[in-house]
Amino acid sequence: MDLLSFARGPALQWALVIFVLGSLWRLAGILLLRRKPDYTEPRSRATWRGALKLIVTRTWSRREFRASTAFGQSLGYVFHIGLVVVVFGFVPHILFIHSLTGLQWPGLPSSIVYVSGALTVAALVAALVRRLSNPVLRLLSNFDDYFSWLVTVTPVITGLLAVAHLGARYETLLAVHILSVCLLLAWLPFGKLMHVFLVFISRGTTGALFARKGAST
Amino acid sequence: MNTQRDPTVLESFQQQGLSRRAFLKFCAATASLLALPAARAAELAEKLAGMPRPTVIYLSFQECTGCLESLTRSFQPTLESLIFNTISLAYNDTLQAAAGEAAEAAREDAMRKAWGKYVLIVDGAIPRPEDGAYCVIGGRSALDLLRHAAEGAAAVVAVGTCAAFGGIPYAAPNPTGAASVQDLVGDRPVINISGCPPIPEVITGTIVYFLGFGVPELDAQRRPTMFYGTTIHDRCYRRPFYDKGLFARSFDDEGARNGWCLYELGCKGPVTYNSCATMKWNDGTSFPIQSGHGCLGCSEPNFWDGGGFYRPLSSGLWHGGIGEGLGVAAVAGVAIGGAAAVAARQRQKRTTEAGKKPPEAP
Amino acid sequence: MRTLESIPIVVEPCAAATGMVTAILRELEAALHALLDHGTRHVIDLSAMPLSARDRQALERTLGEGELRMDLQALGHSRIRESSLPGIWWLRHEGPDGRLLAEHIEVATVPAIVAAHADDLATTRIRLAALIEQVSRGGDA
Amino acid sequence: MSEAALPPLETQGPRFGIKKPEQRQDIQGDLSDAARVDTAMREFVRDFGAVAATYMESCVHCGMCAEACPFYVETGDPKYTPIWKIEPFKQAYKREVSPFAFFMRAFNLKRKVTLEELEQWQELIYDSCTMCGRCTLICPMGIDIASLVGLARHGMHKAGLVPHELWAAAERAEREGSPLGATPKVFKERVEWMGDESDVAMHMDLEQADVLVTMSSIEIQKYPQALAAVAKVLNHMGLSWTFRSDGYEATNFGLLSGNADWQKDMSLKLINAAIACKAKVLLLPECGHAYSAMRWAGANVYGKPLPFKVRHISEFLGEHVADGSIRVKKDLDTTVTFHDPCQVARRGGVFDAPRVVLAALGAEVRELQDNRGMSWCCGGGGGVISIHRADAIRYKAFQIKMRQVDATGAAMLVTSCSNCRLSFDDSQAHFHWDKTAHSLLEAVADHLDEAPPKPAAAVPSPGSVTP
Repeated sequence: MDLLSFARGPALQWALVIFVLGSLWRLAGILLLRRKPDYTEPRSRATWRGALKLIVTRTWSRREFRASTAFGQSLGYVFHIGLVVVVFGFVPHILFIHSLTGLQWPGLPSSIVYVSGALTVAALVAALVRRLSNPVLRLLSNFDDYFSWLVTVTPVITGLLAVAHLGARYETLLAVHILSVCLLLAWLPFGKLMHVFLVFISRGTTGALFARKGAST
Repeated sequence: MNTQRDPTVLESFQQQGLSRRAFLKFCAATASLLALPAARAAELAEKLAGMPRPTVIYLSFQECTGCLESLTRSFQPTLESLIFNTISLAYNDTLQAAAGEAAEAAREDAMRKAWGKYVLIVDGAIPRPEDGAYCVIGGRSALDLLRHAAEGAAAVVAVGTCAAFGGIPYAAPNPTGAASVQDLVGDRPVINISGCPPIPEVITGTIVYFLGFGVPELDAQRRPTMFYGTTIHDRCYRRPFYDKGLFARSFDDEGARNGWCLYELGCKGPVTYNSCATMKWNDGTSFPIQSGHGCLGCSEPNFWDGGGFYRPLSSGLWHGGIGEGLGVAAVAGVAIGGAAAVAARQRQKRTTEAGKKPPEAP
Repeated sequence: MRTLESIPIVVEPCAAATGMVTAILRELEAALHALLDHGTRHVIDLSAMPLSARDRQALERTLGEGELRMDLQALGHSRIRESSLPGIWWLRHEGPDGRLLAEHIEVATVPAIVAAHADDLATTRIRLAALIEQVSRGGDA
Repeated sequence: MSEAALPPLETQGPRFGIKKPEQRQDIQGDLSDAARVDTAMREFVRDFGAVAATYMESCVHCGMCAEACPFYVETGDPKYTPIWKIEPFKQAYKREVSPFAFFMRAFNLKRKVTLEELEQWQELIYDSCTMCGRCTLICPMGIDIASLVGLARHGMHKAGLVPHELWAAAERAEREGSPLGATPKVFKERVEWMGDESDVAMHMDLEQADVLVTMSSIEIQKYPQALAAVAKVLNHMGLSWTFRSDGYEATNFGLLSGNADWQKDMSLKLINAAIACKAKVLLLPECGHAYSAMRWAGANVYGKPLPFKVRHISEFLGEHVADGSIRVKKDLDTTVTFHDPCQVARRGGVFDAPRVVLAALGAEVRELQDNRGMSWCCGGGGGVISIHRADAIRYKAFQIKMRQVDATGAAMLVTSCSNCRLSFDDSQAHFHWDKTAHSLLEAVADHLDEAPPKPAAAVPSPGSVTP
């Protein structure tokens, strides 16, 4: 079996299995923990609205925090939006998702995807530099942060190399790209990348609890 | 077909009533096809002019004769000019007039005479189990025939994907245990000319090159880089559509009519190394993508097991759905996660109970 | 039914000048030096050059038409023309079916394919001797 | 700490609290080192539920929370990054209850926390976190870090790793009924004294009353005018109300120090007293964490919904000023800025009531640059004011508040939390600042319109208060 067939076949298959198993394991392990009933008199019963509201509004900083968070937040926007464009806008990726889920939508011109890919890599590199140089981030960072960074940036770089045919034969580049995606999928449930799911749960939890109190979110 | 007194290639041309200039022109055209520097055409002419026509043994095993069909449609050099002028085709069970015992005897005779010098062309895969019993010709297994013929060969040319990589006989579940030539011939130079079938000019061109200059530069799959150096995708005239993200989504939609990229329809051009996009077929008329169908990737190993010709390259490669496997993973994930949560709750409960018994910390 | 031609797939020949002409002329210049200094001939395979239609016209116009034209009938037709620059030859080889096999520009006193080969001269001598004998013996051949 | 001797109090000076210890005892009890760590971890995870686990799992280490924390903003020291303050407990969570806890333990992927680390973290969990919850508003994942610090304090308390004064105050409160010496006897004396001095009718230990009034020991001991003020207002409204000597102390040092059992004891005292006098409303004093403890945790400590409503004095005033049952003279003719107490406003949901009151009093409200939910903490909440070794950093954090108050140019500073007032008083003295924090309640009491009510304004039923 050649590398590409391995990547597209067993590697991808197992990565997806690990991804699904690990994600649900972690989510179930968190969500099925004890939940105490709240008997206090609610100020508002619109907790669902509070949850949805915070899920949306926490996407940007409150006005008062904007100045101090501008740089980090902007980097975050660039690579998050860049990743969305690359992952969900590039036609071969849509075809992959289609083959997996049956869902399909129109793709973006490849040139836009390449530019977003390049911007994403640039923003991720800047984010890493910031993580290494900012005292707060350096203090907080651990293996998970650096490894998650690596498994995030690798598929973007290998993907760009593959479309540019740089460094090796295309099928090798494609295989390496797919393998790097496998690594990303397999690691996602176990590290901080899990925030792709948890961000909704975490924001929603605070949004609901705080809406109940009428507290500030 | 076998000549008595081993004329040189040039002499053979002249015997056919062709002049030296015709020979020079043949060499120039062949060199042009091979993309040789023009100066090397003269070198080729000089080499071929003085050398005796090499004996060629052409063995066919698990194959469909498609490769030979392709070969007969070579425009430059034509098969006629090749087998009448350039080589001495001592054995080919489809083209030769002789049959049965006589044919086998002729082959043995030719091989004995040119032992160590002849070129062996193999077409088709070779089944290995049961001493090769699944393919037997004239009472001898393909396995045995190949081993024996390869022993006396100067080089082995595997024509077609079956010979080069196992091809269709080798495809899962490979019921005959088919193997490729390079799997069986370890100690002789092997040149793979893959394709299902290969481009005819690639077959003839490689043979002529080999006669003039020996084994050409080969890629990792032992294919001549002069023909297999770039992907179909790299040289495809529809490439600009790929770059713009314009794809045909079915064979009769607007995109297909506009000649957009066929990636979504399963084209394997990006991972297929061959010259179809530049040399084309039928005397440069067209090639599959130009005719509106994606590349099948036939010149690559395992192309038959690539998950389907209409399955895009970026899709997963597995047989059947993965849904069941993921379903099991999902159920298992929830179950294990739930168990972990229950275990954690019990740890908490134990702590609470333990905390009640002993006196408070201070 | 649609024919292949009716499928609107157009491979547009590149119309723009690519600068190849200059490159070829430079190569010819170098080749001419080599011919004068060392007597080496040089061949440019035009089918290996990514020439646009415009380039091609420009090249033909620049090299121009010389005073010598030859037709070769061997394995199909070949046309050999001298350009307006003596020593620079334009060769076009066609197969028996009229298909273009190769197109070359050759820098030489005479293109290699035109000159009679020494081996052929030897054959000619033998055949000529035979002819003389035949003529002298039997009067008119 | 001997059982007999109560921790001495400091009653002079701007700060009323546990006296600065000559020798600090920041470790309590006689557990072995290993047992101490074990206890901290176990007790920390004991109260862990799905919500806290979600928070623990969601952090992406973006570091933004630092920018919301007054202690980080004023010092620039990365260790004051809010999420870092619970780092050992994050490790403990991963080891003990996370979905992959089994692997974490089996392969020691998250090593056990050491006692040294916990001792080191005491400063971060207690001295430099007021649980003001400003960081919750900046976290892109919406993690409520303040609540996690609260859980971390549970572990620290059980392990006997509480700062000296906080431990002493909590322990004193558990033993004596008040952290600051406001025993039932002292309380009764003070109520009587203020009744006499201010010539206001007081009610103590009534069998039945619609409103049970509770107080903060800071008020009882340092701002006793509050006793008179609340009585004046309630009398003005013509309500049936009472103080109860078996349930008056609204502060909850069990909550602040992290002892969940003591927190429950302290809350139950109030709840039982309110039930005993069949109160319809439990009125909480001007105290921030009392609001969190009773309004947002009381029913859960009790285990079922409370048979009465819980109101903070500021929201009570706001509501009844608005409905006309409290009539005030519109003669507070000055510019006022209002400091929102974190637990009442940002984390409690009371924003408009104090502003309604100030407007009714005729004051021109000049808002702080960061107000309501975004208000900066006074620096003294969460028990920090009681810890002497935290003074330096508390003063630093206070400077943000000082700058913003000055920037408004308002003549008067008002708040509705006695703990904030304590913190303001102490910092005012430290910086020789010209601003004093005043009580919203006292402002209302001082400006009651005692002219007979118009016939239309009937005496309200205290049960009518709506959330």
